[in-house]
Parts: sequence; C-alpha cells; structure tokens
Amino acid sequence: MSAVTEHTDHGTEAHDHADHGSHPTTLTFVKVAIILAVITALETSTYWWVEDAHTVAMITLFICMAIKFVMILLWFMHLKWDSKLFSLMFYIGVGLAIAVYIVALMTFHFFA
Amino acid sequence: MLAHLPRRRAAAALAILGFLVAGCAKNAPQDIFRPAGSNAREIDDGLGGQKYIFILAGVVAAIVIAVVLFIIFKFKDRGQDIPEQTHGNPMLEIGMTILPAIILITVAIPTVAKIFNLAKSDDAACVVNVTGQQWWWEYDYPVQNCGGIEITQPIVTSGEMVIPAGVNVQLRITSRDVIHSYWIPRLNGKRDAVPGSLQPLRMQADQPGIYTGQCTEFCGLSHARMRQAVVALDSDSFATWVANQEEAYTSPTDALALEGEGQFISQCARCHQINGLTNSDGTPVLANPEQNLVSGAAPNLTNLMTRTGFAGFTFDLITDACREKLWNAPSEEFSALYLQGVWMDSPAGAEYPVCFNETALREWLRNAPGMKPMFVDPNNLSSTGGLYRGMPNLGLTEAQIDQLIAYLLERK
Amino acid sequence: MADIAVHEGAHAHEHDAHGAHATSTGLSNNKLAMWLFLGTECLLFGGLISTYMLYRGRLGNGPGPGQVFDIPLTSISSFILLMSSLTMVLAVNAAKEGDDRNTRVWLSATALLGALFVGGQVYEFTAFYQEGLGFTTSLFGSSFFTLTGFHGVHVSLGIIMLMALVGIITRSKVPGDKAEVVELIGLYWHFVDVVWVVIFTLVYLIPA
Amino acid sequence: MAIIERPSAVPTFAGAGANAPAVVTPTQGLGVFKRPVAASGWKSWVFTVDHKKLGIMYGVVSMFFFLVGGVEALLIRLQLAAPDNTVLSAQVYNEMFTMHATTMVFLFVMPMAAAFANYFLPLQIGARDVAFPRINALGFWLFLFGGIFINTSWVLGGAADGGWFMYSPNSSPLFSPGHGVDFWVLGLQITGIASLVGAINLIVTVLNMRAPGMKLMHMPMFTWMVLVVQFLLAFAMPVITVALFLLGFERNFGATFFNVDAGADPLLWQHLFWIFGHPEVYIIILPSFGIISEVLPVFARKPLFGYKFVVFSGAGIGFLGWGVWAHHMFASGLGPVSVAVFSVATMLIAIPTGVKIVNWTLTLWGGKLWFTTAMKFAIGVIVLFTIGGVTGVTHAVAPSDTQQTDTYHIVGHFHFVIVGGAVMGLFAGLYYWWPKMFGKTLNEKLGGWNFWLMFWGISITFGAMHIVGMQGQPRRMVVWPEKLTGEGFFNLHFWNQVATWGAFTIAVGVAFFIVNVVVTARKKERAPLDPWDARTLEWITASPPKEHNFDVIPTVHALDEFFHRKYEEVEHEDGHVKLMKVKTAEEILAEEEARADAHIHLPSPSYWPIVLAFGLPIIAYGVIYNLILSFVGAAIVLLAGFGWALEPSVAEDSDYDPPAGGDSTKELATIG
Ligand code: HEA
Ligand code: HEA
Ligand code: HEC
Ligand code: CUA
Ligand SMILES: [Cu+2]
Repeated sequence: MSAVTEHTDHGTEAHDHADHGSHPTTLTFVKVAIILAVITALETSTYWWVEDAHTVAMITLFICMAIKFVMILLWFMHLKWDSKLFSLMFYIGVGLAIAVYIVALMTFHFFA
Repeated sequence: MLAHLPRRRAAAALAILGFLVAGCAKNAPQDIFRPAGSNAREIDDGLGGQKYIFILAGVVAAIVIAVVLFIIFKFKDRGQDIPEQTHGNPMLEIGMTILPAIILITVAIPTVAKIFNLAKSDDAACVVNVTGQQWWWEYDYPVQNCGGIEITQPIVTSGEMVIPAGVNVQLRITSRDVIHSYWIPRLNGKRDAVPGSLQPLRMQADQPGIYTGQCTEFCGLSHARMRQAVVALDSDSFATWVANQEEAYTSPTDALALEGEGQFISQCARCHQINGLTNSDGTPVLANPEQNLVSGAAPNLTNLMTRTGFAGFTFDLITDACREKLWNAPSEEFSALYLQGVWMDSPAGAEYPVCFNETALREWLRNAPGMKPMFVDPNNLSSTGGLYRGMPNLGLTEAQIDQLIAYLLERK
Repeated sequence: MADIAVHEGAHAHEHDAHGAHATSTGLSNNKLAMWLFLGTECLLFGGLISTYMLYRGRLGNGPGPGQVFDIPLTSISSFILLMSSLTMVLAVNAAKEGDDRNTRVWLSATALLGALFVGGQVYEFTAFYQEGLGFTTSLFGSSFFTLTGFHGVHVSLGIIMLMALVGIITRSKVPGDKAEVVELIGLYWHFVDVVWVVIFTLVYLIPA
Repeated sequence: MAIIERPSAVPTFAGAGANAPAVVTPTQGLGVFKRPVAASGWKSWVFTVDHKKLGIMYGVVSMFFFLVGGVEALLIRLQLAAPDNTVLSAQVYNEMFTMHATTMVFLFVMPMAAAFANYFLPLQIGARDVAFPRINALGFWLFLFGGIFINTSWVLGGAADGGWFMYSPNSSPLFSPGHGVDFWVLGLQITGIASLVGAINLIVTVLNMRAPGMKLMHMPMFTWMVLVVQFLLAFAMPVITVALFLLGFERNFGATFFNVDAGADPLLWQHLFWIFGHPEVYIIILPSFGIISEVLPVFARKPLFGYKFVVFSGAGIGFLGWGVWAHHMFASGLGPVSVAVFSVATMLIAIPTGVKIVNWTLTLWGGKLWFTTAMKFAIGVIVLFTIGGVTGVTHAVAPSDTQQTDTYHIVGHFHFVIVGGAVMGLFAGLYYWWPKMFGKTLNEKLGGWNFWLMFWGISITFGAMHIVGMQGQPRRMVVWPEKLTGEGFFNLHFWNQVATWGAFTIAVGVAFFIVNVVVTARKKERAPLDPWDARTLEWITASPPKEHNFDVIPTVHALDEFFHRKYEEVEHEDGHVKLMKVKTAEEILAEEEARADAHIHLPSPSYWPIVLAFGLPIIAYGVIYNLILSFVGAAIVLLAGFGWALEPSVAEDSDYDPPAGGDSTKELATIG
C-alpha cells in the first residue's frame, strides 16, 4: 500500500501524457512484434526437440513465456511509460494469482 | 443506565471465564476436553495443546475486557475539558505488536511438533479400513495380526468399530459418495472421508469402553443421523469378538427364523450381505448393492446382533436401560458386557434377549425412511438412475417382519 | 463498459492544460479502472489455468493432449493473435494522432485477426471433437475447453467491441475522449493476448 | 439534471438545502430514448446514479434481507431448542441454514457495508460522486436482482441445501438434485459481478477523486478500511467466480470437475471456495473496523490513536488474509506440512488485529467518553470481537482445531466476530450517521434498548454455542439426540435452550431498531448539523447532504479536517494554551455556501444500469429452465451495453456555459 502514497503529493500535475518525447514510434512497435514472433517460433520449435531435452525445453519455454508476457505489458500496453500506479494495480493481481495458485497446487503435491 | 455499566461488564467477564470451565460436563459423551487415548491427549496437553490455548484465549479476552471496563469507568464524560489530542506512541505500538507475537511463538512451535506427531503412521499395530457413505460407516478389517490377535478372514461391520484397548490402530478413511468426517472426540480429532483418497488417522483407547462420535462433515439429508462409535475391548474379549465374527454361518433351526431367512433372501439380500448365506440349491447368496444404491454398499448384517446400535449408530439395538448400563460400565466390566450385547442381563438359556430393543428394529423394517430421512422415494430417483440413497420402505407385512426379526436375532 | 468522461470533446490534448482531468493522481479514471480490472482477471484466468494444470493428465477414456493437439496449427493462430496486438498498438497510435481513417483501418485489421484466431479455435475444437475429445469426455477435456473457451469468449467480446468502435467512430458518436476509448479497448485486447501467451506455453507446449 | 445551478437564495444550513432546485436537461441517449430526468418520485430513485440515493437503497434492501436471514436463524434456533425436535424437516433445515448464511453474508453484511461505503466514501474524501456513477447503479441493481433471484428458489422447488460452502461432491447433481443449488450458483454469480464492479469503482474513486490536499494519509479510517475491502473484493470475487463456473458447468452441462468417478479431486472446490472465503471474512469485518475507528475518536474527543498503525494493520490483515485459507480444511487431509504452514500463518493474523484492538483502547484512554448509542455499539464491538477473535486463535492451532472444526464451537466463533463484530459495527454506523443521512437523530433511549438487548443476546446465544460445541455438538444437524445430552450444569439441553432464548433477545433488540426508525421518521425535530461534534469531512456539508454534496469542494489540510476547522488552540489569559471550539458547523457551512461553485456538473440519471442488470437474472433463469430465455437475457444485456456505451455519462450540456475565463478547477466534470 505504501507505494500508492507517493502519488498523492503530486496532486494534479502528474498525468498520463507527461512524456511525449519518449513515446515509441511505429517502428519500435514493429520491432517488438518481430522479437515476439521470433520468440514464438523458438518456443514452437521446442515441440520437435523436446523429446531429447526435456528440462532444457521446460526452462526455455518458461523464460520465453516470461519475456513475451513482460514485453507485451511494457511496450504494447505502455506500462513502460505509464504511471507506476497502473503497474501496481496489475502486478498485485498477477502476483497474488501466481502465489495463491502455486500454493494451492502445492497442496495437491502437483510439483512433487 | 450508564451507572450499571461496570457491573454488567464484570458479569460478562465472568460469563466468559465460565466457558473455560465448561470442559467438565458430566456424562457428555463427546466432551472434547476428556481425552481417553494417546492421540486425543496429544491434542489436549501441553503448550500448543487445547487446554493451554483455551486458557490463553480466555486470559487475553479477559484482559481486554478488563481494560475496557476500566476505561469506561475512569474516562467517562464528567464535564472535563477536551482531552489532549494525542496521536499515538510508536514505541508503545511496537511493544504491543511484539508482545502477541511472542505469545504466539510459544503456541506455534509446539503446535507444529504436535501436527507432525499426530501424523505419524508407522507405529500402528492394527489396521482398519473405514468407509463413509450416506449415512453410515462401514469398517472392514483386513486379514492381519491386530495387536496380537490374528484376523484370518476379512471382517466387515458397520456403526461400531471394535478395537483392542491400548493398541495403536491405524484407520484408513475414505468414502463411497460425498465427503464425510470421522470423529471420535475422546480418542482423536476428525479426519474427513474424501472419496477417491485414503486418509490416515490413528486411534488408541487407553481403557475398554465405548466412545461415541458423529459424522462432522455435512453430507446431505441425514447428516444429523450419521453417527459412529469406537468400542475398545480388552485383549481377550477382542479375540472373542474376532472369533465370533469369523464363525461360519448356520441356517436357523427355529421355524419362524427359517421363514425369515427366506424373506431375507427375497427382500433384503439384493442389498445386504450375510456371509455364508446360501440359496436352497446351495449357491451362495451375494448381495449386489451397487445395482440398488448410489453408494454401492449397504451394511453387512452377518453379525447384526453383536452391535448395540444400527442405521448409522443412530438407533439402539439395546434398550435404553441396557444402553445406560453399558455406557456407564466401569472399564473392567465393560468388555464382557459388550460381548453379551442384546443378551446382556438375560439368564442363561433364555429364549429372548432382555436387552433387545425390538421396537426400534421393527419400526425400521416397517418404514426405514420414516425413522431416518433418506432419498428413497421410488418416484423421485431420476437423477440417480433409479438407485436409492438409503434403505427404502419395503412394504413388509407384520408377519414378514416377525419372521425377519426372528431371523435377525440369530445373527449374533 | 468503462464510463467515459464526456467533457473533453474531440480535442483531448488541448484540454490537458486546464486540468479538466483533475483527478487526485492525475490519471484517467477509466485507465485506472481498466488496469485494475485486468489485475482481477489474472485471478480468474489463474484459477482456470490451475484447474487445467491439475486435471490435464486425467484422461478417462478419452484422448490426451499429445493425441489431439496440433502444435503447428496452434502456433499459427498464436502468431496471428500476437500480430493483432501489433495492429492494435498501431490503432492506438493513430487514434492518438487524431487520424480517424487509420484508426479505423487498424481497428478493423485487429478485429479481423482476432476473428481469424477465433476461427482457428473453432476449427480446432471441432477437430478435437471429431478425435473424441468432447467437453464431457474427461477432466482434461472439461478443463481444457473451459479454459480456452473462456479465453475465446474474451477474444470474441473484444472483437465485438472493436467492431462497435469502428462503427461509432465512423458515425462520430464517441462519447468522450476517442483516443482513450481506443486505448482502453487496446489494453483489454493486449491482456487477452498476454493470457494466450501463458496458455500457449503451459497448455500446448509444456509436455504433459 | 445535468447541471445544478446554484439556487439564488442560498438556504443557510441544517438540511434545508437538500433539495436544491435542479435544472433539468432532457437529451437523447440512443437517439430513441430520452434520458430520465425526474427529480422526484419513484423514477428519481430507479434511474438514479446518485451515490447517496444508491447508498440508501443498498441499506434498505440489505436491512430487509437481514430480517429474512434473521427469521431463518430464529427458525433454526426453534428447531434446536429441544432434542429430536420437529419444527423443521431435515430437508427444510438444510435449506434453512444454507440460505441463512448466504442471505446474511452476501445479501446483508456485504451490501450493508456497500451502503455505507457508497454513501460516505465520496463525502469523506470530498468528492461529488463516485468515479463511475452508472456502474454504481449497476452494482445495486445486480445485488437486488441477484438476491431476489436466489430467494425465488424457495417457491420454485426448494432452496439450496448444501451448506454455505457448498462442498463438492455433495453439491453435484447426483447428490443435490433439484434446482436449489443452481439458483445459489447463478445468484451468487450475479451478486458477485455487483461486488466486482463496485470494488473497481470505489478503488478508483478513492485513488482519483479525493479533494485537493486529501492525501492518502489524511483519509478517514472508514475510507481506508473500505479501500482495503475493495481490493480484497476485487481479487477474491474472480476466484469464487471460477469455482461457481466449474460447479455450474458440472450441474448444467455435464462436466465432471468434482466427480470422483471421473478422477476429479473434490478438494479443488474447497481450495477455490476458501481462497475466496477467507478474504471474504475480512471483507465482512473490515468495514465495521472502519466505522468504529470513526466512532470511537469522535465520542472520546480524541484523534484515533496510532492512525498509521491502524491503517497498516488493516492493510496487513488484508494481505495476510490471502495466505491462510486452508485453515478451514485442517481435517480434510492436506498432510502435515501444509497444515503446519497454514496453522502458523493463521496465528499471525492475530498480530495486526491485536494492533487494532490496542489502538482502539488507547484512543479511549484519557478521553472524555460520551456514551451515545453509536459509542456503545462501538465499544461492544471491541469486547465481542475480541472474544470471537481469540476463539479464532484456538482454531488456528490445527491439532486442537481437529476437535473443534464443524462443531458449535466454530459456529460460536464466527457469530461472535460477525454478529458481535461486523453487525454491531454496522449498527454503530447507523446510529452515528443517521442524522447525516436523514437529518434526524435516532432516539437514544430506544437505542439503549436496542444495544443492550443485542449485546446480551449475542453474548448469550453465541456463548452458549461455545459450551455446546465443547460438549461435542456438531453443527448442521437438524436434530441432536436426547441420549447425548449429558447431565449437570453443562448439559446440551439447557444450553441449546439458552441459545434459542438469546436469539430471540437479539431479535427483540433488532425490533427496537425498527421501532426507533419509525419513531424517528415521524418526529418533527431536526438534528443539529453536527450532533456529535464529529471530525471528518462528511459533516462539513448539510444534513442530509445536498445533491451535489459540497457547495464548494473543500481543501484539506489535515487528518480530521473538520475538527481542525472547528477547533483551535487558544491562549488563555493565564497563558495556558487550550483547545477551544472557535467555529460551529453552522458557521462553517454558511461560509462554504457563500462561496459556492456556480456551476456544478453532476452525472445524469440513466436507464441502462437497471436494464442491463435485469438481463442477468433472465439469463440465469434460462440456464435453469430453457436456454432460449438465456439468449433473450443476453440480448438485453448486449443492447443495454450498447446504449450505455453510446450514452454520455453526463447529459449533453446544451444549456451549459463554462464559466467564462473562470477558475476551471471548479468544473468538477470529471465525474465519469
Ligand atoms: C468476520 C469474520 C471473521 C473474522 C474477523 C475471523 C477471524 C479469525 N478467524 Fe474465523 N471464521 C469466520 C469468520 C471470521 N473469522 C467464519 C465465518 C468461519 C467459519 C466458516 C464456516 O465453516 O462456515 C471461520 C472459521 C475459522 C476457522 C476454521 C475453523 C474450522 O472450521 O475448523 C479458523 C481456523 O483457524 C478461524 C480462525 C480465525 C482467526 C485466527 C481469526 C483472526 O483474524 C482473529 C484475530 C483477533 C484476535 C486474536 C483478537 C484480538 C487480538 C488481541 C487482543 C491480541 C492478542 C491476541 C493473542 C496473542 C491471541 N476462523
Ligand atoms: C453475516 C453473517 C451471519 C449473521 C448476521 C448470523 C446471525 C445469526 N445466526 Fe448464523 N450463520 C452464519 C452467518 C451469520 N449468522 C453462517 C455463515 C452460518 C453457517 C451456515 C452453514 O453451516 O452453512 C450460520 C449458521 C448458524 C447456525 C448453525 C446452523 C447449523 O449449523 O445447523 C445457527 C444456529 O443457531 C445460527 C444462528 C444465528 C443467529 C441466532 C443469528 C442472529 O444474530 C440473527 C439476529 C437477527 C434477527 C433475529 C433478525 C431480527 C428479526 C426481527 C426483528 C423480525 C422479527 C419478526 C418476526 C419474528 C416475524 N447461524
Ligand atoms: C435398496 C437397498 C436395501 C434393501 C432392499 C434393504 N436394505 Fe436394509 N439398509 C440399506 C441401507 C442403505 C442401510 C443403511 C442405512 C443408514 O444407516 O443410513 C440399511 C440398513 C439396515 C439395517 C441397519 C444395519 C446397521 O448395521 O446399521 C438393518 C438391520 C437393515 N437394513 C435390515 C434390512 C432388512 C431386514 C431388509 C429386508 C427386509 C433390508 N434391510 C432391505 C439398504 C437396504
Ligand atoms: Cu456423513 Cu455427515
Ligand atoms: Cu478463515
């Protein structure tokens, strides 16, 4: 909750469009999309070499998933430039979901 | 009204302390503060035990109430000035945060130890499978050496679980339909019977005696009438009990009972198993409850008369007076009395058992769902595909009931 | 369903100066609400994904993931959904520049890609069904269809919103800040994409 | 009613300003319908988006459901008053406690808290309305329709009978045929949407709509606790939504999520339910914590002790509340590791809660206590909640809980915290805020009866439950048998009867409240503007507040802003500095009115929220009876959605002239 506090003092002066200058251009977005596409291709490829390298594939997949997840959030969804408060709202949700459901699955000995 | 305030609060405080002493009712068979076995004692005793935590809770509540009472009295509006606008005192706050934390540590550590102690399962000398279904418990004893006594053929019984006293018995609890919960307050805490999984629970009773309990997970219509008991017998009596359960079946000689056998085969055997029962052509009579009941099981009636209660231990097979006598028997006498069952108090060679509660059993056979609500209306079984949940009203005539009672009386 | 502050008219940026947007944090109510909503959606999809993870190996008599999944096909539709995020971003950009025509073009493109994705899903579902995996076949089936179905419904709702938005923009009927409306729907759309990123990996690619 | 022109003759104070004449602006929403414009009559309520009207409607409806749930409780107690009693059949009894709990939790406590939150949160932070007024209206109608929908099951073949946590597989179609559970699932789904949208709305409101200078750490404690609750709601509702969907699919579309024969794990339901269910219990209690944190300082004439600690402990409770759900499952066989972890985690919650208790008592310490009814209720909460809280700690000790769980000891615990904590707190709020809401003070004498009967009724009823619980009487039993009664002082028979008498005592107490409301409504005398010498912003405006809340949005300089405007340190002749009242509320209001904003933009009424909400129960009936109906419902929802999206939140400002060159910060048009 404490992270919210810092915003209060700003009153009305802080707002969305604060930094027009650093706004991404179309090109940035296209680049991001290309990276995402490449990662997806890499992910998909694990499907074929997965038999021989199970663990490696798993790790790769998780890393790829995380990168894609974060990239979409930061660039496409603008979190990189937007208010931290937006990030906070979303990350509370993601964080809680991950924590709570992993613990729940653990009680089913899911990871054992 | 305000003048009475402190006195009323004091009364409240007293009432609360009253709860703490509540643990000592006479004869309340399910009192959670009267452990009668090692597991229940583990729960009850010591730091992190039930007694300690209840007293601790009482003390904390009493302190808070006392402080509030004091404040109410001390600081009430007597026309004083607006008080100083104090905003807080961080040190005090931190202190009052740490204090409960310390108290809780004294509870938490032993609690964790107790949890692991209670979960141990390698010290059992006997195993009983406990299966819940709507709305009764089945016990089956696999072939084993149970605390020194050989069980040579599987025993299946219901309602009362008979165990040797002083022996660690490992229950393996499961269910055939919905979730139930097995609870014998004086011997151990509850454990849910979850369909599709086996839950371990240890039972040990120091002394011979009967320890009653109740299904404690809501399991539908007759949850309130799903009861159970653990009967601990001394070692010899337990051996006798086992031998009796394993005795081979003999057809009755008495004419009425023999007719009862016929009735049983035609009316009851589709659900109830009686081990060793054969048709006139010598083929065994096998129940097929799975074609009649949702849970796929009905109580095994081979030795019905060795029990003291029936239909989920809700109704008594023995009369009230005999039950009181049995339940209150000193532990040295208990085992022998229990083995007599309905024949308790009957003179040797008597025709008819004095303690037999015929009224209840007759009523059951006349109209079971009238005594215990069950899901057995034949017109209303579409959701189960025609299967019953419980024992239906079979529309027996009084004559048929006479025969059946005579027959069942032989199942001892 | 976000409520839109009407006061802006078409020229949101010009208004910035006089603090018509005077919220305590200076942030738009609508965007804050949307982000919060997306946060709560995480717990929704988290629950569905966990259910699936728990049940994915429980096949009953039905086929398992290995038998029914068609990874090449699904990766194509994943790629399509990913690209729809790009077109969405471009729509948002266009809207911010007040370029109605391009906004509409990109929004329509996004809706189209989304529809392709949903079409792929429908195709996939029918294929699974023919291979013997129905909604009630097994726990795997139930939880798989529930999870991907929920996602599909989210995408479909997104498509409806996108198309409605195109229509509304054409008729210039946007109540409030047009660029922000586009942005809000964009956030929703990207989130749905993010969820698919997780589903694609956890459900399709990780070997059961 | 897009714009409220400030009436030329400014009414001075004391509530008279409530009905400032409104300039009405009919404009067209979807090109077909005109917007509703009625300023009085039933239409002004049905289509309203005013947070105060919605708050009152929330309150009235939840009070009604309180009586429904209460009568259900009384029937339960009648049945249990004697062994082997026959007041209710087993089936009806099972429906009764299921619906009692469902009604009380989802249709009384939660919406009652929403009533206060709606009414007072904007007032406390100095806003003209919530961030999304139409969504606010939607929330109310969803709650009302959802509540009615669930309760129609009583006459449509029987209500749900699986207990309020509806454990699977007992809730599956095989074991619970009939439509009761379907009504329950779908009804909760509908009220769940209400909670979710309400939560998002209020969070945005708190974060974004505060008056100038109102920092987070200047917010009244009620606002803070409501904020925490809304976060809990926002993140907990989706979890129960998932659970309800799975169960609904199982019941209606042949899925097998909890069917053991298909290999399912019935514990999945328990986890999903309690991941929601435990945060839910803090959702129930925290609003009341907020209320008494307002009431205690006011009547102790001191600021809340340790404001920051109370804020953070509230947030801490909210946070920890996510990590303890499995303490409801100690008997279900999780294995010792999980049990140990959840056991210890649960104990931790006693710490932040203790912080609150300590701070409340220290707020009273050294105060000048004024025992109004509201104050009595608030002190009652401290006492009764503590009793309930410490029994909660006895459950947290897992081995001990395996003896207590599913007995009346648990029932005692949660009624102490819920009825003694949450409900008493809500009553404190009613007595405290009544003059603000209706301009009249509730009768103190009747209030005294109300309080004492409830206080003792609660202690007796639920105290007795602890006793029978310790004798091993399980809960959810339609009958308890004579032969287990036991002898001596602590026999079940006596204490069950005591509990029943206690319940009727509570009922009489509640009846006094109803009498009090009627008596108060009929009396002429109006309450003074600031009857309690209060401290927070809602008291700065008229009683009841004007439609636009504040004539001019107050600028906040401190916690307890209103108090600081009234009181100043004055130096006496003898050199003593003394806190003195330098201004009355009337004077402050007059000042505000004198410099009131000329143009105030308020959100306009709308048809769409009620129409959209109406579609959902139709969908739900359709799921149960005929899917065609569902499509009709869905069409209504979709259409209403379009109408909504196309309708500006504030009606077009045809007659609205921005103040030429004026101070634009006064255009509070940002109320979306
Ligand atoms: C308003 C709702 C509310 C609140 C606030 C609480 C608060 C708590 N509850 Fe309760 N609970 C319920 C509502 C609530 N509960 C309900 C409805 C159920 C049953 C659901 C069902 O089965 O139907 C339940 C059931 C329940 C169980 C499961 C029991 C079972 O079924 O076996 C447990 C187990 O741990 C538990 C624990 C706690 C604890 C530790 C707290 C703590 O938050 C309490 C903390 C407060 C204090 C401890 C008092 C003040 C503190 C001090 C004065 C400091 C010093 C104290 C110490 C050092 C001890 N609760
Ligand atoms: C917000 C939650 C809440 C509230 C306020 C209450 C309030 C009360 N509850 Fe309830 N209760 C629960 C939540 C709540 N309960 C839950 C969650 C369960 C568990 C259910 C389950 O196991 O599934 C439960 C279960 C429960 C049981 C256990 C049933 C069982 O296990 O078999 C009992 C038994 O006595 C009970 C009693 C009461 C009583 C006497 C009140 C009283 O405080 C009620 C007081 C109110 C009134 C009495 C209304 C006043 C009415 C009038 C003034 C009208 C007078 C008019 C006429 C008489 C016509 N409740
Ligand atoms: C359709 C199945 C069915 C039939 C037929 C049936 N029963 Fe039952 N019976 C049950 C079930 C199920 C129970 C357990 C009920 C309970 O306790 O909830 C039961 C319980 C009993 C009990 C109590 C047993 C115990 O240990 O608790 C007796 C005795 C009994 N039945 C006798 C009979 C007799 C005699 C007949 C025939 C005339 C008969 N039953 C026919 C299903 C059946
Ligand atoms: Cu079986 Cu309750
Ligand atoms: Cu809990």
